[in-house]
Amino acid sequence: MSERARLGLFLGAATGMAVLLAWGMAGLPAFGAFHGAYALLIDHVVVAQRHATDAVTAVNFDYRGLDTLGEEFILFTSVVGLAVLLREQRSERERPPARAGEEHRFQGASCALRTLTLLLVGPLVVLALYVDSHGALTPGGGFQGGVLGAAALLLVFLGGGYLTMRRLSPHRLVELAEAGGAAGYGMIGVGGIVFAGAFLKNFLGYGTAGELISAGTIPLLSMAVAAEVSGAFVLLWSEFLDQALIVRRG
Amino acid sequence: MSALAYGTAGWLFLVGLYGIVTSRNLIHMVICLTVVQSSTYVLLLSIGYRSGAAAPVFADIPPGSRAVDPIVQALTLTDVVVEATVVALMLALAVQAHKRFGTLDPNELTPLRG
Amino acid sequence: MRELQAALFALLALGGLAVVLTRDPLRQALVVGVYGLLLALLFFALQAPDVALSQIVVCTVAVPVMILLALAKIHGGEHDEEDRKSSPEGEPR
Amino acid sequence: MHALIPLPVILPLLCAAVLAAVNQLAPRWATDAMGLACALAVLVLCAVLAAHASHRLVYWFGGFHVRHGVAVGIAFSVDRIGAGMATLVALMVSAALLYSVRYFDEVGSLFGALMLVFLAGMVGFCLTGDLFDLFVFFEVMSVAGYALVGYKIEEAGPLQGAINFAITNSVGSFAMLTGIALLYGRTGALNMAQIGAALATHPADGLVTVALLLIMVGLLVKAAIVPWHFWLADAHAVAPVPACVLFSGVMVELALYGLARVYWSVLSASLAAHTADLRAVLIALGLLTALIGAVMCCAQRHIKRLLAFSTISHSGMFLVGLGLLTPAGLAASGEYVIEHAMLKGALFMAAGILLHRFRTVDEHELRGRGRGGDPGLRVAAAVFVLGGLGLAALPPLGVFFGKSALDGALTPVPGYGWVVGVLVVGSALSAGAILRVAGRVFGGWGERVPRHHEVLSAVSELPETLSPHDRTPAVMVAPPLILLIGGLVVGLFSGLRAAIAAAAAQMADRASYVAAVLGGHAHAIPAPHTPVVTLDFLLAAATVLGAVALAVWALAAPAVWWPLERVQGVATAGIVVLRRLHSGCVNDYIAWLVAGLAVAGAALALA
Repeated sequence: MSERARLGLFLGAATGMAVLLAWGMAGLPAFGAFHGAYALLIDHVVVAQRHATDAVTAVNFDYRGLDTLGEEFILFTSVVGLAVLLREQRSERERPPARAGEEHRFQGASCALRTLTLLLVGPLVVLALYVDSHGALTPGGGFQGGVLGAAALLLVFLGGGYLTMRRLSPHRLVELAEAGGAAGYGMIGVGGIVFAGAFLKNFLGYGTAGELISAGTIPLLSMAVAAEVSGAFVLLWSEFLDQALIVRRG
Repeated sequence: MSALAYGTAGWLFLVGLYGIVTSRNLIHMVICLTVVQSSTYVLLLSIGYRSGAAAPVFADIPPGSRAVDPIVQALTLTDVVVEATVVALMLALAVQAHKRFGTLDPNELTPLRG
Repeated sequence: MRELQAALFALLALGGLAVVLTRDPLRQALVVGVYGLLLALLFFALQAPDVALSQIVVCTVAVPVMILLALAKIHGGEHDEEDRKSSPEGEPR
Repeated sequence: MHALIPLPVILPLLCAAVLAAVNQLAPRWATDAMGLACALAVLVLCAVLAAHASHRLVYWFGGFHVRHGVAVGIAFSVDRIGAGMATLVALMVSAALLYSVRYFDEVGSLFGALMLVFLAGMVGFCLTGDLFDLFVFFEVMSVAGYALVGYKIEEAGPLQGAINFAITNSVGSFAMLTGIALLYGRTGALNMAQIGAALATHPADGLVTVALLLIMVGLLVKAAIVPWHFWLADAHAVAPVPACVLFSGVMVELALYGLARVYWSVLSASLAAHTADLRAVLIALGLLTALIGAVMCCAQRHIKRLLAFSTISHSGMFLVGLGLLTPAGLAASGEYVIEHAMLKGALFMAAGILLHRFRTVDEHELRGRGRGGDPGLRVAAAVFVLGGLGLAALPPLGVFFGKSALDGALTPVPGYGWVVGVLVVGSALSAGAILRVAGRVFGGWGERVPRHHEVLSAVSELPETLSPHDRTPAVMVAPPLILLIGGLVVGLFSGLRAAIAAAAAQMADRASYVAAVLGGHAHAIPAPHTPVVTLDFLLAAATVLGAVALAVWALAAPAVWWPLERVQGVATAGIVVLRRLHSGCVNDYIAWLVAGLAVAGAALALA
């Protein structure tokens, strides 16, 4: 199709789709006036039933924990998929690997800036752990904390260079953390079968609402997710980084 | 306000599609796809919003008080993760496509025709 | 609150358009970062702090890093594009 | 029994994580054995579930039961169609894993990990009773699918195929999610039974219609229904053979299963007044797909792409059965899907044997090279000849029983009797193309047309295993043989039709679905009964004769009687236009996606 024909087809169709969407959305409750039975029920029972004060985390890791299992494995699959798609090709194998001895630094950064970057790593790790562990209490949880943890390692790269980052996070170890996190979530679920009779059913004491160790299996699941997510993002980034640093010699 | 909220969601879906249809660069196309996806976040959260209600975090407010819908928020969280993974896979494909074809223009990637 | 939400919805609609119309991927990576922040602000205004946090870490860190690295690879690869083209497809297998 | 329900999803996920963790540590045979054992275990589990699902099995994850009529957690609600589809999925994955033992030396156990995640996603999709969970499993299989298609990164084609697949399917899944959000906004529920119960009290309005449209488009993109089908031919032409076996054999059909699930469990009561309109739209889409797929199938010379278009054509026929919106139609499609999955799987594996031996799957380059020789090639020849005849419904083999059930379901619905004639044409065309390939490759008949012919398309392809081979390993011969025999004779088991009819009646029974999930009581509806009648034999004979005649005509290329020359000229011009529409450019595909959505939506809205 010529670009004109394509655009014409699309614009005509998009007008129709806009009308249809408007027709469908007109049937939604007015903005702000929604009262879904499911949500109201969860809001009422979550603290009493689960001793978790953040209802969103409770839904994610408990009431609808299976969705999150699926979500973790989507992330896991994308990491495996990326490793497959960006693997070393037969035609690339002949050349020296990524200038082994060379340090790739954040170009144009002064020494002071690099030091500053490295100084930020510590607080970021602390923040990541905080967000991970307080998922059941306040906004945040394994996913957000996990990305922050991975970001801390990214700062190491910016400040210290590629090899420092690789030294700090040996590839195998990160891979194990990633796969282990994903499997760990599943295993905690299996623990539910063994100890409580249903997959992902809570089998720990709930503790006191508002305390760090409370809400049953939620903190455990959150930690598994954190391991999986930080591993996954480190692997995703380092795959792209490897690509960017390979100097092609065809 | 309803029209604005839901309309924004519909608008983002269509604008993102427009970007995909007219895109001449795979990376541009992937980013337009995230705009389409962001329309689903906006729609979900707009549906779950309740006027004058607090966030569903009962650390700051007493349990059982009026809060917005936590379910749609959990769904959106899942959706956000899906976005990151889809972007990662498609960028990898784009990188490899550039290696093979020397271009990112989808109009010029042509081994598959007919 | 209503006014803030309305303003954010309107800004977001414009932001989406801006992302789509920015045809240069490098510049688009920056625009989409701003767009992501707008989304996060809207999520805060819609009382969804969990989602807003996720959105911030994904849109300002996770995704832009991947896009920039992919672009770095592609632009870095362009220099040896010529010698790849000059040598015929028969790469050693 | 209940305790088994989550296992077919959990087990492959955990195995996949282990496979990824031990990549390059454990020897290849161990990881292959583990993957295969896991798939077989899932096969057994699903078969056990299917055998015990005559009463719906409901499993609440996290132990959250219904509270005040509201589903608190996520439920798997297993019925016989769902568990039966899951069994078929596990069977095909097992066969594909066995077939791929000699494959993919480069990535160690990662390929197995992707296949197992794909398996888990498909099984979860079959069993879940929650609308958002359906979307999550849909995404799990999509993401695994994108990586599987793009596996052969050395070549240009697979990259383009994977990109087209990923972008088209992502847009479809976002449409689906928008539809789910609309339904949530209306009902405040995600459990399918609960949404269905909430919607049943009112006739469908704009919101329900648009939600149906969006969910339907998301699923039909994956089911490769025209005009959302473009990605499938690209993806199949280039994906590694074991992935093709799964995509064609079960993934496409699963999307149709999803549509049936959403219709029967959620929307059937509220759409009761619009059944006729929806039926007209679905059957029109199905027939268009059956014909366009069949014509495009004849116009291919790349064997995998040819088989992909045959899948598109058959997907249209499944949609015709499903689109009748009767239990009998559902049962017919179910029976047809089982027979087709095994035959199509065997055909792709046979194409893989050719690729492995000759490093090409171009019909004309392979002319006569498949003659004689060793067991591997003989099996491939048998698969192409018998598979082609089986797909043409040679009585009483192959898809004959599914086809006859479809005819039997179509005739009682007023106004749709003529459809059987169109289906004969579609089947004859696509089966004829397969027989043509068999004749040219294994018989050496017909001329050899050079590349860049205006009607026949060519896609270059590299082999999937290193270096050419003059022997076919036994693991590549056994699975297609087993699937071929299975696909040919499975319809002969007299219990199969009755079991599928009962399963379809169970699935179409929304009231008892709601009762099983949310509590309550409902009377089961009776199972449809469609006996094989003489007409079925006549139609099947017409299809087989048509297919054989077409193949002979294509191979012999006789001089055309002059009045037909005009017709032939017009047909060729039509095919050229059709082929030009399959441009390989994803921008076009998205434009078609939106156009199809708008037209289907307009038809539903104005009817």
